Amino acid sequence: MGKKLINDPDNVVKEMIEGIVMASNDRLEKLDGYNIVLRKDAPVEKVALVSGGGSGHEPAHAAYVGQGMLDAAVAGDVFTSPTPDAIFEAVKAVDSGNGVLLIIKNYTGDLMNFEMAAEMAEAEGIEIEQVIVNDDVAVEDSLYTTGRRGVAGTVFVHKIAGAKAASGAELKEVKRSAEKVIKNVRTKGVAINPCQLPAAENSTFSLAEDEMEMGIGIHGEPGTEKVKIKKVDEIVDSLLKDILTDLKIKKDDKVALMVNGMGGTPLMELYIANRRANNFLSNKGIKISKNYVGEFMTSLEMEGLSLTILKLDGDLTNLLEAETEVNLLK
Amino acid sequence: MGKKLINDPDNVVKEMIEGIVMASNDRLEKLDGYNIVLRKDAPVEKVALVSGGGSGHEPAHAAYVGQGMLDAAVAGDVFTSPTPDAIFEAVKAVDSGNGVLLIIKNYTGDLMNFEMAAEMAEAEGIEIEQVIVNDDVAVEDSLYTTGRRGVAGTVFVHKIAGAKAASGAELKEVKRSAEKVIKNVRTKGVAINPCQLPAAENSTFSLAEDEMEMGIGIHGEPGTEKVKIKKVDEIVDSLLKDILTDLKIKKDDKVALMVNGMGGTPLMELYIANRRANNFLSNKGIKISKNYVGEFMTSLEMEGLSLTILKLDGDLTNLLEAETEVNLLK
Amino acid sequence: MANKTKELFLKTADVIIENKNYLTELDAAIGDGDHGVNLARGFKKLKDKLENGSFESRSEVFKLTAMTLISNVGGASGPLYGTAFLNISKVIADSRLDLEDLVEISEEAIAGIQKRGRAEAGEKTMLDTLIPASESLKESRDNNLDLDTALKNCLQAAAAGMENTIEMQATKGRASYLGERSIGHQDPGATSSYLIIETFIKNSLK
Amino acid sequence: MANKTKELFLKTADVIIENKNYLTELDAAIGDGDHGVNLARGFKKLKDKLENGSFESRSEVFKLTAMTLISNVGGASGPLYGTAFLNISKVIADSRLDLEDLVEISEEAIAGIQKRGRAEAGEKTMLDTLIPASESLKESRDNNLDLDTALKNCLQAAAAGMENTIEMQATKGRASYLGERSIGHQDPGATSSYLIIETFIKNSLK
Ligand SMILES: Nc1ncnc2c1ncn2[C@@H]1O[C@H](COP(=O)(O)OP(=O)(O)O)[C@@H](O)[C@H]1O
Ligand SMILES: Nc1ncnc2c1ncn2[C@@H]1O[C@H](COP(=O)(O)OP(=O)(O)O)[C@@H](O)[C@H]1O
Ligand SMILES: [Mg+2]
Ligand SMILES: [Mg+2]
Ligand SMILES: [Mg+2]
Ligand SMILES: [Mg+2]
Repeated sequence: MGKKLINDPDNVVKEMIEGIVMASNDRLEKLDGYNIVLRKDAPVEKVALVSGGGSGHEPAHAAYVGQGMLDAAVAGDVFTSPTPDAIFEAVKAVDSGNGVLLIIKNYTGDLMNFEMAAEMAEAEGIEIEQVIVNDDVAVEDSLYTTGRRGVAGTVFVHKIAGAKAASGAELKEVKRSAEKVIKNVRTKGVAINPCQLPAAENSTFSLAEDEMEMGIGIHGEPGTEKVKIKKVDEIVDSLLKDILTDLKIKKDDKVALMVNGMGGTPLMELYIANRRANNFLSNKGIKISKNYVGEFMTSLEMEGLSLTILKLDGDLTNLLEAETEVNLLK
Repeated sequence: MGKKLINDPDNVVKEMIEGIVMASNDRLEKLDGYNIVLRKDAPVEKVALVSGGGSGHEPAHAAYVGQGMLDAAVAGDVFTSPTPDAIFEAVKAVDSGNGVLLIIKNYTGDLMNFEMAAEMAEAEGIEIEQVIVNDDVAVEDSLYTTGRRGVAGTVFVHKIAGAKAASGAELKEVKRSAEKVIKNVRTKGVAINPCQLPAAENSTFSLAEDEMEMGIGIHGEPGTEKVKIKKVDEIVDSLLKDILTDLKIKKDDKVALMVNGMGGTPLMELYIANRRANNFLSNKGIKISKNYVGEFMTSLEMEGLSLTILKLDGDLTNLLEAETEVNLLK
Repeated sequence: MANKTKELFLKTADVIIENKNYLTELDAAIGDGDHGVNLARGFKKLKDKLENGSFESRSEVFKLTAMTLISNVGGASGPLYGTAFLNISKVIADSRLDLEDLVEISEEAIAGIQKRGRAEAGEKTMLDTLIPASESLKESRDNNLDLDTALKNCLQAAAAGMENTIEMQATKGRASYLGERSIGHQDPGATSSYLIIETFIKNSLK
Repeated sequence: MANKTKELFLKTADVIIENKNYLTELDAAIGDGDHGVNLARGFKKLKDKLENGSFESRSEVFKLTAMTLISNVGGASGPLYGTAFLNISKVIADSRLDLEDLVEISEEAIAGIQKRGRAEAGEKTMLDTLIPASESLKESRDNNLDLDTALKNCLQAAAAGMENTIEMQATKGRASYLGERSIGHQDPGATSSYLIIETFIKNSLK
């Protein structure tokens, strides 16, 4: 534990953002002085999409910037929401006068920082709307708590709202598409090994040789319960059961399925999990219109996976399949 | 150590191959009874490309099957070359009468098994050629040893030979393109944490809290030397120096740069390494025409990275940039 | 007054930076393990700015502190502490502060935190240190206690409040995701709030 | 004869399967940690096929063994052992084997391995067990020793050959990537070859 391929823990985000921009083969740029990634051609004459959050979730969010998805991503420190001033800078950089949609994951910190940024933008006369993604079924949803977390399902919000914005839709319509995704997407995750913040001395939680954490989020928070490690088929079944129950999916429904690695999980294991997820859904008569396997929303080097189901209709399917220059979501 | 998201260690390859095919959204299929992935439309009227090797290197090789790259990938057991009969089946399944190129990584086991398969194919009258990738500069190249290993550079061979075959070129020409890549591609890697075979009880090597292995391959073999862990910038510099010296790259040369994660490395770290690699090459006046960052040739959950440089000319650039349906190489 | 306030925040910054690992470990147990890292980042920046600036009034120092934390801490604690100090900067005078002033200041800080975070007492957050501390000041004022005793009582109330978070189940912030498993751990934000109050009180008692 | 050969290979399979972890650990030290796993997979398959088959000749059993190993072991050791047994199947008779026959058989096996793997003695491979074993048989034949003594000497030579690989630097196979660091470890393939020879000899001496 503890070894990392980095330089100074204090500079990881800045250096990473520079590396992401270089890897974009000239599609992206960094906003000077901020850990913000922009489309190089921003502002584009359309509704702009801005997302972001703490770092450590790569490829989220910077790698989702590009034609057909986000216009800007704001990176906070590792697992720490970005600050209002940075978010405000991103908004100003991408607004073409057609308004900006903020895509926020449901965490206290993110909500507050994005809200303050929205207040700043409004004060400058920028038309701004926000949606809050809360797809994690591991967390009980109740009026008296902070509600569910936003996790891997956020990527579908980026993709579909991005396609809607690219089609020339207005801010309110783009927001409506994003909200439709949020209503229809659910995720649950599991970890077999924790992660460690670059600036911290220990892992965020610890697990015995034969334990796993069910219901983990993407910030190295402990999950909902520690249980003995099981075969991945059993794990997949249990995650999907919780998701399907919550989403009220039934026979003949069409869905998109995302098998997401948490950062340290080998692809081999994701594919094995994907096999079971496909079989499980097929056995229930659920049709998988689109299947994604890889790393989409990670938690540093955590070993584990999450499953995301998005319930589709014709409209969502078209937007999901619409062109984008972001290879991960092709 | 030791926890894995799998079912029975004896079934990992078969289950994984099924998961890969499911994840292909109908582009790929599994050859019945074998751990072989084929283009669904195979055989295609062109020179066919077959690659493969031990499993545990995902996305290699199965995820590189598709228009513009491979026609079939044969998966052996974890870190174990596939057997001649399986390779022969793959060859028969994709040959359209225009001949087949075998892309082999330079390992004793792979060489012998592919060679036996080629003998079987020739005996059936199939026109067959083979190329042997040996891009790993960590290993000394000498007539009296097994020579250099084939590692991440293999992916560029798949891409460029694939593009050449897609252009309608003949077997000999496709082979020549592949050999040109092999002549111009070099890789070196490092690991900070080892990996463990699903069926084994321990890691392949062990490292102290402050150690790393320089010059690792992709089979959990120990590397060329254990050294104290350094800042990633220093690691990148050292890897690139060895590669550039060997490739004899000079100012104004054009290259493709691949920063490859070994399976357990978080993307954040790969991007930080990519930043340094870009800066290092730019400072030497070397032009990066194309930059890839991600997981391309892994070693189960090993934590580490490799850097690959492919020296480009106009011809190789065009083939590298040619269309493919494999998202990873877009 | 501005200079004394500047000194006070320099000391506070040192205390937070010294406790970076402690706060981070508390956060690792029930949150995401960055509370100490977050605050230390903000307070380090604040030290720079304070050391290189000159200030006219207490209010100015509080405002700089607020803006620096808002734009450097991030997470939940950045906007919360930032808004608290911003609210204080709006009411704090440069004259000698009496108990009545301290009550007002503490209430403003709490109001700011509640406006942003919409939490109540008993949800296992920084408010569970701050609200008892503020209540204690009010009680001391109502009972006409002298300032020194009032501050001592306030510090005791803050400490008790912080410790009481151990037994609470979190219903706000990241710790709420843990449900019942959040019980048995002291809240990191309640702890940093205690450290700030302690530094404030110890340095004004001297 | 066919049945005795079948029994012999069933025993060999058991020995390899029992030593799966041992061989794998040896391979982890200087290779990729799969030698035991690879051979055990092939020999398990062989057991199935032997148990469910009936055979006319020694040669048939050797051929089945060869084909089963070639198409189930993979890696370097699959084609090497496969080719060795295939070569033996081409020369082995059903009559009682004398020392001359054993020399021929061992030379055929080695020739097969060398044809595929292009290695020589001293490169830290299975050949470093097999070549000394074969040389010992030849010496016994030249000195007209009786079969039992010859087999005992052969086993000793094989053991010594295997142990000598510890001090060798590998120049073939995966261990060669380690350069000088390959010194000090016993070669996994030399070890599996010894186990096979040992099983063959011990069971024919009885
Ligand atoms: N809604 C809220 N109201 C008041 N305090 C809160 C609220 N949410 C979280 N906190 C405080 O913030 C602390 C966590 O801060 P920090 O770790 O810096 O941010 P994050 O949770 O975003 O990682 C918690 O310990 C808690 O005291
Ligand atoms: N060229 C060769 N000639 C003879 N034996 C070899 C050769 N290369 C490797 N070997 C033997 O094969 C053994 C390794 O087998 P195994 O682990 O099953 O295959 P792999 O190296 O492909 O993982 C080595 O220990 C060595 O004895
Ligand atoms: Mg945080
Ligand atoms: Mg192997
Ligand atoms: Mg935190
Ligand atoms: Mg091996």
